[in-house]
This record gives sequence, structure tokens and C-alpha cells, in this order.
Amino acid sequence: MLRRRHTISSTHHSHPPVVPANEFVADFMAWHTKPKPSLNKAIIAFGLLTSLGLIGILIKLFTVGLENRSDWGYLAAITAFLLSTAGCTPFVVLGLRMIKAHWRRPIARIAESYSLVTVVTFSFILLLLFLIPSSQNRRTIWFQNDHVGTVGAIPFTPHLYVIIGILAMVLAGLGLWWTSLRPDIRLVNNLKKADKPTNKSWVGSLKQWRVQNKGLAFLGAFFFMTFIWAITLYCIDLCMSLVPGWRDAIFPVYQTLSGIQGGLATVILSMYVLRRFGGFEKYIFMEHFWAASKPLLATCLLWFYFWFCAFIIFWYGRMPIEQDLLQLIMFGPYNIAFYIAFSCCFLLPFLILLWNTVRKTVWGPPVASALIIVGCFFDKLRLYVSSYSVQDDLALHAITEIPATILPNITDILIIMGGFSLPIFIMLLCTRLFPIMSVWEMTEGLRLTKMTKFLRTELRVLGKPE
Amino acid sequence: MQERVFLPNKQINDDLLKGSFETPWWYLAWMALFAALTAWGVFAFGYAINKGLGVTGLNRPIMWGFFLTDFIFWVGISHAGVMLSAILRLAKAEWRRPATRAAELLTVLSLMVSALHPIFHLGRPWRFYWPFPYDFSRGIWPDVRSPLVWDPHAIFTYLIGSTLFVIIALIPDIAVLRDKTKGVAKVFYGALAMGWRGTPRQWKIQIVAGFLLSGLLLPVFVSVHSIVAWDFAVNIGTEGWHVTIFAPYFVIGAVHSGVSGVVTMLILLKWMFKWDDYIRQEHLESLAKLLIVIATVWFYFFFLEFIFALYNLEDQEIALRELQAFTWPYNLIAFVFLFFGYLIPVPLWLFRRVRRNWVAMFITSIMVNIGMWCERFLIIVPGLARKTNFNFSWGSYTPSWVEISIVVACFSLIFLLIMTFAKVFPLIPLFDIKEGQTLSDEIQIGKRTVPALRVEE
Amino acid sequence: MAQMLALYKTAELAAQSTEALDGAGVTNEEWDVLTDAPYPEGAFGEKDPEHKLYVFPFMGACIGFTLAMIETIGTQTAYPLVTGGKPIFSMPAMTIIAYELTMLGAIIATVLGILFESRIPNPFAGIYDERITEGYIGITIICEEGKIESLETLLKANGAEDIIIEK
Amino acid sequence: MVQTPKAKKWKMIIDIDKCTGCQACVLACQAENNIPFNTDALFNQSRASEWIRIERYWEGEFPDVKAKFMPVLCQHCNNAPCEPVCPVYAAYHNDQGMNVQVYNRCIGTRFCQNNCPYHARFFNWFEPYWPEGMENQLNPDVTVRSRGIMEKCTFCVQRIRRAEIDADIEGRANVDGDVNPACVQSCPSNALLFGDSLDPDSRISKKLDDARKHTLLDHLGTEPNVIYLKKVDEEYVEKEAHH
Repeated sequence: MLRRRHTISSTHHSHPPVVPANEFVADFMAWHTKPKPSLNKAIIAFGLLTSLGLIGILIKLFTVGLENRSDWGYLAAITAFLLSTAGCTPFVVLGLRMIKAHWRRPIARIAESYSLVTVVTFSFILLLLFLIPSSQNRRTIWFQNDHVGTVGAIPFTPHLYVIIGILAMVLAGLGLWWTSLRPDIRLVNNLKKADKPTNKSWVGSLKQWRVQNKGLAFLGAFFFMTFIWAITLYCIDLCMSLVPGWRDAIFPVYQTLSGIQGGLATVILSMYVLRRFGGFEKYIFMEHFWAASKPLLATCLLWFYFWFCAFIIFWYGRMPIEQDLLQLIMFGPYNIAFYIAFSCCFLLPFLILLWNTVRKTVWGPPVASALIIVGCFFDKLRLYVSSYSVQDDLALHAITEIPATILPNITDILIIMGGFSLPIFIMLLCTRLFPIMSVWEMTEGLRLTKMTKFLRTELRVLGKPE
Repeated sequence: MQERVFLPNKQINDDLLKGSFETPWWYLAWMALFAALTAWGVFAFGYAINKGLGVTGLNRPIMWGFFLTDFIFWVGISHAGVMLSAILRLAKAEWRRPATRAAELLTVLSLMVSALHPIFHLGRPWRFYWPFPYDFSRGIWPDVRSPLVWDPHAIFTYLIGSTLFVIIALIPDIAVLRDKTKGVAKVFYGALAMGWRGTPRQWKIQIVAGFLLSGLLLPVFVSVHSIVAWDFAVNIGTEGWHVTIFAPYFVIGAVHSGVSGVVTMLILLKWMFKWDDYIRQEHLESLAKLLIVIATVWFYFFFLEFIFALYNLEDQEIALRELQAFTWPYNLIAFVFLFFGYLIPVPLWLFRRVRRNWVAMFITSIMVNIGMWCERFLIIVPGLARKTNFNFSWGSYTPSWVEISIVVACFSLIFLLIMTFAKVFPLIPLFDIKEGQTLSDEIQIGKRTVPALRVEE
Repeated sequence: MAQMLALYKTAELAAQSTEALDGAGVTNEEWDVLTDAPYPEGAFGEKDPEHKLYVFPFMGACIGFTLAMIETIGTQTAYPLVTGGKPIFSMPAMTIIAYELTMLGAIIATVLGILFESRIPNPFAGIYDERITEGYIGITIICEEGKIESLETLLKANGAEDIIIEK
Repeated sequence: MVQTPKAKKWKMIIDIDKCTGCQACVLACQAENNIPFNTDALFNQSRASEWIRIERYWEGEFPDVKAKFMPVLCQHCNNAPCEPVCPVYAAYHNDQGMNVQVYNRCIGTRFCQNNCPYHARFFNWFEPYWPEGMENQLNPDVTVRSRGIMEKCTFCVQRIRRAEIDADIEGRANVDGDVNPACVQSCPSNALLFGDSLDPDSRISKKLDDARKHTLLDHLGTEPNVIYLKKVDEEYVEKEAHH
């Protein structure tokens, strides 16, 4: 009788059991050291797709060359897409680290590993920079327009500064990844009885842990800044300043936000894949998706908000240039892409995540995330392809006429395919080579969690070290 | 480090209800002072109604001045409440507990006061209700395309919402007052408590309601200041206003000044009511950390706004920035805005010693709000002073005694309202504090005990 | 039917005696707990209270949205004046007003829902004691007059400080 | 909305080349439209209200300095920025292409003035006042605006209506030149020209395709109904000739 009452009373706490830390380590290492053969197959498949994309780029390079900017809109779009999905994932985890959210732990490593993708993305950006005009006599944030003589001229704008900005972001990401990886590498080596030079560099002394903690905090802050700055530069210099008269102060913020949204979606999807195919039901469960779904919902709302902020001003202002812009990037030649982006970045995810019952499932957030990824791609499409197709005329700082729609040709399709499979390929490689779950963070988390009997119910206790 | 204090519930009641049961002489003295200032403001407004807005310093082209500056300022302050209590509630941040009610109260009161400003500002204040769709008899309607019609919708939605939010969260504390008072007061509180008993059901609903209302109020809170921003940003007629980033820039600025306002208020409460056990350094520190982030994001937005406005290097824009940055007295205001609003407080907050120091935080938080007031002024007036492309009718502006006294009156009205509220209701939610004590726990790791939290998903 | 209210100094004792009550076959429908602060659900072994609070905001939102549509469309049709070359039905402007009124409806409905779901206002809520807000835990029981003595002894045995009975 | 028998679209053409900056239009407007006197005090407070004003710009350095005059009045834009921001429809567009202000409806938010790029709207800061006796010269066809509301150039709408009524009485349609706003009527150098642009054989529709034609701040896309004709600068013409 008593027991029955007790079980009833504790039904509404759907706590999964707290696994002892060492048990988890054993579990994970067993999984990590002998991966499934299907993993290798997948790696090969996606590797092929990725290389197809690279081949596409080469073909374009040798057939049409770099003369005409409008040929390369799709590469720019896919690069932006990679930058604001894979590129922004580390931001998600460092934000969660900052507020000491426990549910970040299983996904921390995945998120950080995505900074490897940015390394490849960077090379695309280098290629694109050949297409970007210098900002001399051009109205951009570099203040190089006609009024400025040789006196106020800044050399190598914008190319040099874009490179610096994005390089800083890449390095910060790699640093973040490596710093949090070291303890786990040592763990793997111990397991494999492998004697690697890294063993000497990491022994796990208290001092080293303290340094690692501080280092993660510092690199986190650094990445935060560089990441915002990199996105800002990219979306201004490789998109906005190509359209004369497009002056939209919120655009960088909007792109950063869409980056954070894409990053979060990427993390959630990877989390789902890891749970589904990696078989980590014991460590990744509904609570994680539930917790992740709330910020995701917030980003969806913010996406609409930032979009609307720009839209209402242009719509109300009714200046000719504003009308042209609305045509160019929203309701004109790329309206289909825009409508897809709108519904996939805001409308549908919002309608899905609105319901707590859906948020509290393992499948709900991933579905929304998948939609968001698609939406993010089309969003970049309508922004970049359109702005790359504009013929710029330095004399009058306005759009002369709205260019026609540019549809992807075969090489573009190859590039898009490659672009989509690139992050997957790299992540699969990571899974193969490094521990894909941050073991030390997981164990720390498990140590800080316990179940306690409170009066007649059972509660989970989470430690929050200051 | 969190220093945990455990107190018996009875003592919590006695401490936090101090305000309602004892009234020191200085308290009444302050209230009298504020009441007098407010009365003076009322007189000034009456004078303006009687003589016409000519008695203000407004002119062509500066048609909007102190009143709207103050309007934006108070709307901004009103964003403290939801920002803190809602976001921190949703994030389940423990340190929110003593701050929520104060923040929400600040929201409600400052929003009420800010809603008065457009009326001061109208040419014919006795027709303030005309933007509402009420006129069925004559079939004359407002123009829904006007931002000034969006404004009342947003502000009243926010006002009603946050007021209900405060009331709902008050019910359990009113029940405590009901049990502690006698006679008429008991009847009064008893009526307000609506027969609250504290059954598990009622508590559960109370908690769920907290989350639900927070979730509903957050989007409203963003929209309110955005719409206030659009009052300016839809303008193509005024230099420096037609900027797409205005809405989020205003919102984050509002949060910046609002949270600082809450810090000021909390410190004052601690000093006034000796609530050292409830408002502790850990709360101060967390608020300061939050402020660093907010302020930095705000500064990034400001940077974008400035760069994007200026980079075309159009003569009119240059003239505007020149006025803002180099022309007396605007350059002084700009200096105050930059240094008080960001450059002095934020670097100071980086030091743990400052974050945990009451006096330092008090001063810095007030500095922020002075800076933010100047920011609003610098957005409105210089833009209008360099309004048209033809420099033939550029102008300048100095406020008259009427405007100054009305602004001062609004500040004192806020203080008056807060002090009155503090006499009737507790400014720190009792049950929230008690719950915090029930849920706090510890985890032993080796030799160290880590402060922990009992959670129920 | 009689009502009785037992007051306990500590939550532990209260939890103990609810357990005892369950043992004595008094169900959760008959006994209830009164506290001065929220406790984790099921702390006293009470059933998870059912509620439909989440329905209210959606109903309210629908009402609000309808009102907004009536206002915006109505005013613009009833008074079709061209301003600034904007269309008579300006969707973006209507969106903003619709949004605000939708939220307003949702919030008001939610608050009504809260009052309804927590069963207030209710002046005749039942037996109560002022010590509860001072930290005492109260356990109320509704039972036949006959049972009173047995229950009283049971509650006393589990450390009830004071027991109030209303016939 | 004002219903008129025949569709009209009023336009004004201002020939800057003819303008001598004599301020006659300003004065005429003042007298016609019951605008209170602009005292020194009002000018010093920069609160003077001139529905049409002559903007004077100096060009070049002394001694060879040029004065340039530009009469600016409400441009009666087709996409008037001042209209949609009014919460109470006090400013709206009537079917004769004019941007009209409803004094009784105005509540004095002054938003329209902020959003007018031409700075052509005026606020009544005080109750209007005329010296003893001067109130007898007020125009009975024009409202005296009370304090706290906006006002602006109306293209002398009272004259337009009067002309229409007279035409009705005489049982004829309005002919070109029936209607002349005070400023146009009083311009000694005929720099101002007013008329119905829908009437193909009116003087104004003939001048509409003048090579010197331009509108103020056309990058804002407000489509003004007041059209300016460029100044003919002899020196510049010579320079061009030499090239």
C-alpha cells in the first residue's frame, strides 16, 4: 500500500537513473575503441560526396573563371550557410558553459568539433575574396567613398580585414576544441596502452585542470568576440556592400542570430544522431532535448523579430532604394527562397516548438532543427545569390535594375551537395578519431548529480560550483 | 561563493513585512518631499495646458524634446521587471528570488508614469483618447498605420500584463499579511487574498503561472520598446532616425538601464529595511555579471548604429554627428552618455571587489541611468536640430522650467509610488525566499561541499 | 461531515502522518496539506493536481486576434482614407496591432485561468489557521463525525502540535 | 472625402530663375490664411510660421557673392511622409492630389512635422493673437487655428472651393486661371504658376516637360506636386559653351 502511494507520487518526476561516473567512462570507451563497421561505410560515402563538391568548384574555376561575380553566388551562399551552422556551434556550448548549464555536457565536444569544419570553410572564403571589389570609392563600413581622398584611405579594404577576422575565429575555435580535448586523448591513450607525446603534456594535475578551466573560459570569451566580428565582416563585405545603397544596420545582428540558431539546430541534430545511432540513451535523454528546445524557440522568435525590424523600416520609408531592396532580397526574383526561409526558420519551428508536449519529446526538437537547417540554407540563398547578381555602378549609389533569377547549374548543384555533406563527413571522422563525448565534462556532471529522498518524494540534486 | 542563510519562516515574515508594520519618521519625511515635488509638476502641467506648449522650450524644428526623452527613459526602466523576473524565472536562476518583485514593481510603476508623458507632450492633452477606436457615433477612426496607434496598444498590453503578473505573485504574501493583521486591515487583505490557503494545488498553479506569464510577457516586452523605437525609425524626414537597428538597440538599451535601476532599488531597499540576510552580495555580483553582458551587447549595437549611419559620409549626417560630438552643450552630454553609460561602469564591474561592494554598485548603477537618459536625449534632439537637408532651418533647444519641473515631478512620483507600495505590500516575495530554502541542498565531493539545488523537471 | 485541521511544526512530521493516513485508508481526496511555501510535488505523497491551465492562453489568444482583426480591418474599411500612398489594407501595420492584442488576450485569459485553477476567490475555502503562514504545516481532513477520535489519536501519535475540529 | 464634379490634380511650378526673393508671397499668404503676426520674439524662438518661406543661400566669397532664393511651401507629396504617421487621420490625401490638414481632428502630436523632409508644417504654440483692431482683417473663409494643433499650406483650398462654387453658379466648368493661391497671385515676377495638371490645355501642363524641371529631395520618392525649374546660371552656360 505505502509503496504504491510512493510510486504514484513520484511518477511525475521522470528522472532517468544517475549513472556512476566510472561506469560511464567504461561504457563510452568501449564504444569508442571499437566503432561499428557502418561508421566507416558512412565516412567513405560522405567523403565521396564532399569531394564531388570540391570537384564542382574546380570545374567552375576552369570553365567560367573568376571574371563574373554572378557565377559564384551559390558558393557564397553555401559558404555563408556553413559559417552560420557549423561555424557557430562552438558558441552554443560556450554560452551554456558560462551559465553553468548541466545539459551542455553530452554535446559540448560535438559542438566544439565543428570548428574543424570552419577550417575548410575558410578556404572557400579565401576563394570568394577574389570576387569581392575593393572598397575604394564604395560606400561601405570602411569609409572609403568618394569624399575620402588618399588621406583617409585604408589599404587592402576589405579583403585583409575579412581574412584576419575569420582567421581569428577559426583559431579560437580550434583552441577551444583542443583545450577541452586533451584530457580525453590522454584517457584514450591510456586505454590503448599507446605511448603518445601528448601523454607527457597532460597528466591531469590539479594545476593543469585549473589552467584548463581558465583557458576554456578565456578562449570562450575570445571566440565569442571573434565569432560575432567574423560574421559581421562576412555578411557586410561579402554580401551587403555588393548591393549599392543597401544600408541596413541590423543585418549583421540578424546574420549573427541566424548563425546562433543554425548552430543550435546543428547541435540538436547531432545530439539526436548520437543518441539514435551511437546508442547513448542512458546519457542523452529527453531532458537534454527539452532544455535545448527552449533557446531554439527563442532564436526562432528573434529571427522573425530581426527580419521584421528591417522590413517594417523599409516598407514604411518607401524610398525608391528601399522598395528596390525589398524586391531584390525578399519579394522579387528570389521570393520562393525567401518564403521557404521564412517558414522554415520561423513559422514551422515556432508552431512545432510552441507546444510543451512536443518540446518534451526526443523527436520534436530534432524535427524543428532539421527545418531550421533547411530554412537557413534558403535564407543565405536569397541573400547571397541575389546580391552577387547585382551589377554595381559606383556613380549612383543605388540599384539600377533588379537582376533576373539565377538558377543553379550542374556545378552549383555539385557544390551545394558537397557543402551539405562536408560537415557530416568531418564529424564522422571526428567520431572515429577522437572521443565524441567530452568524457571529463560528463564525469564532472555525473559527480555533481545525485538522487535524494525528500520527505515522501525523490528529487534530483544538481551541484552548482561557483 | 554563495553564502547560504537559513532562517525560520516566522522570522522571514517579520523581516520582510517590516515595511508594512513600522513607519520611521524619515520615511514619511521623504514621502512628503516627493509629494510636494509631484504637486509642483502638476501645477507646471496645468500651466502648460492653459497657456499652450509655447511655455516649453520646444520650437521648430525641435518639436520633440524633454517629454519624449523622459518617456523613452521610463519605458526603458520598465523593461527591468520582465527582463529579470521572466528571463531568470525561465532560466531557473536561484539568485532571482529577492529581486523579482522589486523588478516587476518597477516595471508597473515606471510604465504608468511613462504613459503620462505623451499626454504632457500633446498639443491638446484633453484629447489624448482620440487615438483609440471609440468613436462609433461619428464614425471617425484612428489610422492603424500610425506608430502612435501601435504605441498605446503595446504599452497598455504591457501595463495590464505586468500588473496582473505582480498581483498574481502577490496573493500568497497577501495571505500572510491577512493572518498577521487585525481589524480593518485584516478585512482589506482578506479580500485581496481571496481565500488563499496554500494547498498543493494552489502552489503548483502559482509556480506554473509564474513560468506561463513570464513566457507570455517576454515577447510583449520586446515589442513595446521596439514600437517606441519605430516612432522614430519610420521617419524619413529626420536625420539619423531612419535606422533599421533602432528597435533592438532601444530594447537592449532599455534592459541596460532597467537592470541598473533594479540594482539601485535593491541596494536602497537593503539600506532602508536592513534586509542584509535577503539581499546579499551574491545577488549583487550576479546582477553585475548580467549587466556586463547586457552593456556590451548594447555597446555593440550602438557601434553598429553609429557606423552605419555615418559611413555614407553625407554632409547632413556629418553635420549631425559633428553637433552630437563637438558642439557645446551636446558634446558634454555625449561625453556623459559614453562614459557614464559604458566606459566607466563596465570596466569597474570586471573587478570582483567592485561587484561585491554596495556603495560602488549603487553609484555605478545610477551613473548608467544618467548615461542612458543622455543617450535618449542625444537620439531625439540633435537629429531634429539637423532635421532638413536645407540648413536654412536648423535649430537648437533649451528646455524651459516647465519641462524640467515635469521631468523632476515624474522622478519623484515614481519614488512616491514605490514607497507607498512598500507600505502596503512586501517588496520581496516571502514564499519565493522560503521555497529557495526548501530547495537548497549540498553535494559532497571529496573535502569540498558544493552548493546544490533540488530540481523537479 | 466534520473538518479537522492538524498543525505540525516540521514538514517531516506532516509527511509522516500523511503516510500514516494513507495507511489508515484515508485517501488523498479526504486529506489535504496547507503550507506557507511551495514544496516539491508529491513531497507529502499527495496526488499530482490535474489542471488545464495551458488551454486558457490559446483561447485568449484567439479572442484577442479576432478583436485585432475587427479593429484593423473595420477601421480601414469604415474610413478608407489614403495616407502616404500606403495601401488601404496595410498588412505590416495590422500585424503589429494583431500581435499586441493577441498577447493581451492570452495574458488576461491566463490570469483568469490561474484564478479558476487555484479555486480562488473562495471565501468559504474551509478550515484554516493563521499559524500556517508562520511555518506550521497544516493537514486538513474531511471525515464523518464518528471517525474524529480515531483520526485525532492517529495524528497526535504522529506529532501533531494542535488539532482544530469543526463539526 | 471632398467630392468634386471633375477630377482635378493641382500642381504648382516655381521658377527659381524668376524668383527675386521679394517675400511678397510670404506676406500674401500671411494675410490670406489668418496666420498671426510673426513678431521678433517668435523669430528669436524660431517659432515663426510662414506657410511659404524664401530660403536664402549665399554662394561664393565676398565680393563676388551670389544670393540664391528658393521659395519652399508644402510640397503636397503624393507619397506624403507626414500623412501615415498621424494617429487620427488629421493629415490625409484628398482626391485632387492635395495633402490636407483637418484642424479639428489634430491633437498635436507633431509627428507629421518630424516626418516632413521639407519642414513645411507649423505648430500653434500659443493661442493666436492680433493687435486691437487687426482682427477685423481676418479672412472669413479661413479657420483661425487654436493653440496646440498643426497647420500648413493648403494651396489656398478656400479659393479653389470658391472658384468651383462660382463656376457651378454660372453653370460652367472651371477654366485655367480661375484659381490662384495668394502667393501665386501676388508674385510680381510670375515665378509661381498654379493649375490643374489633368487639364491638357492649362498653362501648367504645357510647362510640365520643361528641361529645367526638378523636384526637391526626389531621392526620398515623395513625388511632390510642387515642381521647381532650375536657375539659369549665365557663367555656367558660358563655361559649357567654351567646352
